[in-house]
Amino acid sequence: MPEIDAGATAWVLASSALVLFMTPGLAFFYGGLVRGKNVLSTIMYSFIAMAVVSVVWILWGYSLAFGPGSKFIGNLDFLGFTGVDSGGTFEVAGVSAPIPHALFATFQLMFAIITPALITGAFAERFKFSTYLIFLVLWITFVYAPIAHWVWSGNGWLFGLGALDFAGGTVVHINAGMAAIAAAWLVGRRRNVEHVVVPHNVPFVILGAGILWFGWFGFNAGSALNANASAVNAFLVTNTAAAMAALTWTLLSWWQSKKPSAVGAASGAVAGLVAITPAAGFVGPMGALAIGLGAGSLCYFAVRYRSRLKIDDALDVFAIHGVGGMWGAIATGIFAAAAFGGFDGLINGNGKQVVTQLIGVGATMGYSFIVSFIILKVLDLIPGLGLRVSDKDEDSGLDTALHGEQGYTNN
Amino acid sequence: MPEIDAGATAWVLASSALVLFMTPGLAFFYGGLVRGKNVLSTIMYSFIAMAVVSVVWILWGYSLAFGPGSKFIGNLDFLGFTGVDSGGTFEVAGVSAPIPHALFATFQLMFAIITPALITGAFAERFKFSTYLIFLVLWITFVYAPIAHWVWSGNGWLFGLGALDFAGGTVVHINAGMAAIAAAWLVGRRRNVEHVVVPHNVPFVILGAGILWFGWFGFNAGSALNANASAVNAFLVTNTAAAMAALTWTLLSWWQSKKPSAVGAASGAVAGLVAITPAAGFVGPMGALAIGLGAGSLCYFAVRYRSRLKIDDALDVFAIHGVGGMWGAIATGIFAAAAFGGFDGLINGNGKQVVTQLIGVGATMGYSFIVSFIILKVLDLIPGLGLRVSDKDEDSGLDTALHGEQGYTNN
Amino acid sequence: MPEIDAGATAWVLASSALVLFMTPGLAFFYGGLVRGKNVLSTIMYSFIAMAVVSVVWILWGYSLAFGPGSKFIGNLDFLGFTGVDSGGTFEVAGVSAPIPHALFATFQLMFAIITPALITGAFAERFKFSTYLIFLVLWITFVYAPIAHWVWSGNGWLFGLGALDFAGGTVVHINAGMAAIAAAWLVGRRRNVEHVVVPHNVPFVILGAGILWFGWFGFNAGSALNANASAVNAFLVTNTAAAMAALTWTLLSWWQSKKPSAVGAASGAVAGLVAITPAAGFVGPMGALAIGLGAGSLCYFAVRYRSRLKIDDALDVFAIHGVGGMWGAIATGIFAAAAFGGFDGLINGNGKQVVTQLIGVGATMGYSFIVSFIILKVLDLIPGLGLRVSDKDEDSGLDTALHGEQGYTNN
Amino acid sequence: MKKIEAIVRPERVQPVVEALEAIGILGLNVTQVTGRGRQKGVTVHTGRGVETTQVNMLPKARVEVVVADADVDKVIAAVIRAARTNSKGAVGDGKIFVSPVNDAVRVSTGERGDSAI
Amino acid sequence: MKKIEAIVRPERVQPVVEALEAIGILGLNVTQVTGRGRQKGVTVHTGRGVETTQVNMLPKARVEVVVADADVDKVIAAVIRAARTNSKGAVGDGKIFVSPVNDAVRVSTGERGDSAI
Amino acid sequence: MKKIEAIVRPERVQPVVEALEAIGILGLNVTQVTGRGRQKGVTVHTGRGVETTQVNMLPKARVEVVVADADVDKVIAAVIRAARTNSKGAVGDGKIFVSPVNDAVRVSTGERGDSAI
Ligand SMILES: Nc1ncnc2c1ncn2[C@@H]1O[C@H](COP(=O)(O)OP(=O)(O)O)[C@@H](O)[C@H]1O
Ligand SMILES: Nc1ncnc2c1ncn2[C@@H]1O[C@H](COP(=O)(O)OP(=O)(O)O)[C@@H](O)[C@H]1O
Ligand SMILES: Nc1ncnc2c1ncn2[C@@H]1O[C@H](COP(=O)(O)OP(=O)(O)O)[C@@H](O)[C@H]1O
Repeated sequence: MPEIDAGATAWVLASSALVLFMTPGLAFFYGGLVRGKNVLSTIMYSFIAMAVVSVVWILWGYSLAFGPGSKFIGNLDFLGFTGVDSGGTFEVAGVSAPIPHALFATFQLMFAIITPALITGAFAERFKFSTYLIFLVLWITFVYAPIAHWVWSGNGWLFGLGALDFAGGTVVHINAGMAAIAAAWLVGRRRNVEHVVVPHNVPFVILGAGILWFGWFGFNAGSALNANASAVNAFLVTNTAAAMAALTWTLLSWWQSKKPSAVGAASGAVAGLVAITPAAGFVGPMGALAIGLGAGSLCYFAVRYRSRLKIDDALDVFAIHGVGGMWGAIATGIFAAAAFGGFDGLINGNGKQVVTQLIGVGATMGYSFIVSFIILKVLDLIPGLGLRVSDKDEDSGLDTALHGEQGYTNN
Repeated sequence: MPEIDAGATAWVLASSALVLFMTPGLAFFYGGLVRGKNVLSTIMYSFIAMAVVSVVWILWGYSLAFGPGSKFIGNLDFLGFTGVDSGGTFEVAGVSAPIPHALFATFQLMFAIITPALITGAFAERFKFSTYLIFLVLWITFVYAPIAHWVWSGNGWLFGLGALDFAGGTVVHINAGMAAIAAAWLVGRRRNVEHVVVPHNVPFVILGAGILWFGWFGFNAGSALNANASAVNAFLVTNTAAAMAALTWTLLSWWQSKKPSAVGAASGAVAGLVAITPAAGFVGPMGALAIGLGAGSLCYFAVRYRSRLKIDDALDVFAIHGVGGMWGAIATGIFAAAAFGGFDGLINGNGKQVVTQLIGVGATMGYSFIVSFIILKVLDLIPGLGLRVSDKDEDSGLDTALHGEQGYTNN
Repeated sequence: MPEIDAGATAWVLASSALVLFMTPGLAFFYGGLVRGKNVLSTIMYSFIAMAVVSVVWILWGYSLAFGPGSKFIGNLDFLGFTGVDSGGTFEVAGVSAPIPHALFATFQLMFAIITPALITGAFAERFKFSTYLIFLVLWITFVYAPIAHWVWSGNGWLFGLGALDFAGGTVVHINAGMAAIAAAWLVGRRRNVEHVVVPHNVPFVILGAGILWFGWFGFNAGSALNANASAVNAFLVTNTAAAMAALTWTLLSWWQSKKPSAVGAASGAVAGLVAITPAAGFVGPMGALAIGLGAGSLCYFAVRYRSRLKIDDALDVFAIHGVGGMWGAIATGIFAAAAFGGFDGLINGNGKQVVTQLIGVGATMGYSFIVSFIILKVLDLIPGLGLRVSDKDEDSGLDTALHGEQGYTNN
Repeated sequence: MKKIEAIVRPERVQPVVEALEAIGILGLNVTQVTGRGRQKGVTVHTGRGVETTQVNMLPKARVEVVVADADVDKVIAAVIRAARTNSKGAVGDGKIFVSPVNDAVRVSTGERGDSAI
Repeated sequence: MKKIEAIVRPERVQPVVEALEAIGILGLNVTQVTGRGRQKGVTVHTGRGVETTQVNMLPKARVEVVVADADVDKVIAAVIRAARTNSKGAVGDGKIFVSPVNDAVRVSTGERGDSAI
Repeated sequence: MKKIEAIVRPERVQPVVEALEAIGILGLNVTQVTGRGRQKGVTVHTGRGVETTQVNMLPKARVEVVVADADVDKVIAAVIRAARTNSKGAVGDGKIFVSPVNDAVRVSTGERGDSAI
């Protein structure tokens, strides 16, 4: 068992704080994109996830995700964080790091918080807050925890298969993207919205994107679980992909709609950050440029064509996180280079990695969509619950109708 | 004398930055809660504290608080930061840490900044800016420095008694809460406000709460003065208590006023963060859940009943920081477990710790209230000063009247 | 070659994130100061710099700046970040640090991003976005990279001369300030603005200043490239100078225009942060108080008299960053004390250092102004480019005219 | 010439504008107002979210159209159709005021009277 | 029917609304405006807070009430009482305009005339 | 007494106010509105910046001045001069409406009629 390393601990502590900060960042990113009458309800979806998921994670979530367990799910060894020590280093199921076990579990919590918060962009402006709280509990338990186990636990079947996901391309982004599709479909389209929602507060969107970019350094470089070469490389490629994708999206929006969009630049950055997530420990800066270019273009067109679908994924969670996550997962298989993270991908002659990545992508997509769909369908059918607010509440805005508050008042 | 540890230094540097960032966070938390015509004056109370307290701290504040001195107050050994070296590690009056002395002093400065800024919520929308600047200087000197010395200096009498306050439950929160009561009482009620101030910008409130939550990781986990097991545990329980209290408050506001309030969720999070502050190094995650539950409920009801009092503590500083701080200090005596921080509390058979904690609470409450009251009373009586702006200025709003600025313009 | 130190790496990773976060902070600082119809275009100048400069830096910018090369410019050794390893420590041209080379290069990237973003304050509300993108590429290549090489590369001529610039007083601030003058002059005055632009959103200005202050700890204390005494000292003096300058500016604005301005407090803080930047590793807290006092006053009066000039440096980039940077560079020569950073300045009997500093200041001013001017002049003359938007676009606001977006909508 | 001032729910502005377009009325302007009629207000949280208060003033939008006298009735009919939230109309759906206008001027051309509307 | 437009200080809206309620006038709407009268403006900082400028346009609120002709005088009296900042009235307390209204329509019911107000 | 309501481009408010000052008209108020005339709207991005939509309602400002009947024409002339973006006037420059006002009251003094304006 390695000693606790103070430098590694310092960086993962800082990273955990950074990842937690992403959730308020997301709240502003999403909150700025909706109409003013729904700004608080949109923000609350994210903020309350910080509360609910933290509690669930400590009680049973972490144990289900990272308890040694089986190939498919953890066990109850760490129920209530028993055995999750801050004195000893993390070493479970053959995976280890020179930081306290409790720090690993806390760092992982921050990922579990933001993942369902990401989904909320799909059903913003019409989803019931009460049902959402229950959804959070069920989704962490039945969707997030198993997939995290598959990918990141030493015992997980995708881990065993050699699927690479450095910081959550599958577990976080594809997962959120698929649940988003299920949710947007089941909750139905917003009323009176024919592709023409103009964001009510674009500075908030940029503020959110800025915080996300900042926090993502913790997300990706913290996933090295150490302050070492791998963390440094992850940091660098994270920034590179975000930059390239922001640039790509801006230029595409310029070309296609005559004017470079600020929301587009912010969206591009997020798309790049999503796509580099699984690859951050495995590719170098050139790979990151390619991944950013791909993410900026693919997600741009995904958003463009999504808006022609019937499914009203209001803030394009699938088009950004789903598509970006898929591209990132596959691109990891393409651009991985042993020099950066010990694994080679297609361009270094190991085409098999792409296949492994595709298995990871496919399994996550299928499981996430199906189980999310079932959970939501059941919640929809339970009398007194249901997914959607009344038409009257939707028209007057969820802020006053559901939360008894207005975003802004002139007083 | 221990060597300077780079890992510990890295974490306490990051923590110092995080705690500094809490003050602008607080500025937005408070700024969003007031009416639009007072947003800047409310923000300025916090922002200018960063300026004034930093200067006072370097000149004499740190020395009075942490100079070896007597049981009751420091001395002038560190006047102008002489002898506050960045080369050698911190070791004063028997307390030490593997970080430079100058870093310890800087980290402590950040606490000294936010404490008086917390008070300003009590007298927002009517306190004179000029008098406030003088109040800042006097309050740091005569209230903050002594209490910090009692609790955190190796020579302090409460330290000697064994009163536990990991990161400032008494020094920061109870202290601010009591001064808030004194200030709200002396400055008098706002005009034309009958419990019905609707926050002018709720997104700013949430932004502030998000920044506070983020920064509080530095506040509590940085107080370990090391990147070790204690820091990790403090980080984890900080998040846990914030989450639990946010959830509790949200559910209470839902139950009692039919709708879950976003401002309530944010307030609950802050209440939980306050309450875990003294306990962060001494309790585990289960203790944190209990502390969060208590903080969410007690502060909720404190706010509820406060609003029936004559004292117009505008942003409920006492109900959150005072009550939350007291609960936290006592709860530390209840839930402390040697496994986490070397001390046992009531539930582990050491009921005496509760008594010690009560002494710390009582002494802080008494001293803070009395001395704050005296300072404010004197300022009120000095011709040309006085605590309160004119009725005309209050009616038109402090932003234009005092600062010659408006928060927002349509131009 | 020293070993990679995890503590140092942790701190420089955190610092890199902090410095990146300054750019969105700047976006809000500037965005709040302009009129509402230009908020997004102003924000976009900063945000897109994160995208463009990151790409340029990786491809050739870093190599030109820090490749061993000659006295005047780097070479192509690190083109595409080849040879910029994350496994080995940084050691180029006789300068070294116990962190990976790739981390040094990434940290430096964050400086290269914010420097041109600072310039944009000069031409806000009227500069063409398309031309700006090209300007970014040229300016990083022909202005930023050479000056960074002179000052910070072991081979650079100013480095060889012994000019001290801890974290960028010349490279970042004087450089941005001079380019700002050139740009404001060439682009011409805004229409219909006779010194009377009232900031459209002052809370955003304060938010930006808060983020800048927070991030500046990374900027200055991260420049120690280690988590050691030098980093700690830099952290402390950074905060001290910011505080002192904020206080000074607030009091000056109070004295001269009867009311203490919140925007003034924020501007003062930034002025102090600018001025301490070159000095952060070389002066102690008393020197920092002096530097802050000087920065607060000099920049205050620079802004005051600037507004009487014909040149419409809209957000006073020269008066803050140019003047603040010059004062800081010279003050480093005055207040440096070997006890803090190994070099003595005027007050410790080494008047020669002031002369060396003046050479650094002068060379940067001349080179930056001339080359920036040439770049902009050429861009202005190229048909289809040009610096300035049409009058119609300027009148209706750049947000809708150029970006097809509005900052805020009532929907 | 008459000015028709319709105070409607904010979310009905779009339908009202479209209904007016359908009957050939293009010129109009919209202001945000808060108002009170017979409709009771909403309950909102105050301060820290522990108390609520009844806000009687609700956000509304005022659509103003200046039209020739002959068009008044069809404009009123169009507004009523578009502003009602259900076929029977509900409290809070709004109110329309008609008032006299002596003259209109188009700034760009200087035209006056009905042709300037 | 008359429209009474009272332009008052923003902080007097609440008292005005209450004064109108006291005399039985419930329907009304409020708009934020900026205005200039004989009252001189305020001095505000520009740019970085080193210069000031005189802003002549001050934030005001416009309270609009449409009432039956018979009620006009008592409404004016009530507004004056509630809008004055001291018993003698001060410059900047506001202004009231009375103008004719031809008709009113309640959207929900289609009622017209005085009964629709 | 007449109320003159000028709906102009937001950036022309300042010139209009100054033009009125030049002819001795001080009292006035300004409201932000959005409006539609013959001027076509602007294209703005929706959602994530990949689609655009045509927004027909543009931000405008409404300047309201109540003046004595005798002053109406010179006010109209001043507004037209100041609101035009070029000497010939362009679509979107705005519109002016004139409507009757029965009475004006100064809150501070209780004065009524022309002297209260
Ligand atoms: N007498 C009035 N004068 C001015 N505005 C009015 C009046 N009555 C109603 N309004 C405005 O019309 C809006 C809609 O009123 P509503 O509640 O639908 O009317 P009703 O009372 O006829 O049901 C109100 O919110 C208010 O803005
Ligand atoms: N002639 C006018 N036309 C339109 N609005 C006016 C006029 N005179 C005053 N106002 C409005 O009334 C507000 C209050 O004016 P105030 O300064 O109290 O009036 P007075 O000049 O009578 O003292 C002004 O801010 C402006 O909005
Ligand atoms: N008939 C009308 N009723 C009310 N407001 C109108 C009318 N016509 C125009 N407006 C207002 O005047 C503004 C300027 O109109 P503009 O496009 O310049 O007029 P025009 O159609 O005469 O060129 C519009 O944006 C709208 O706010």
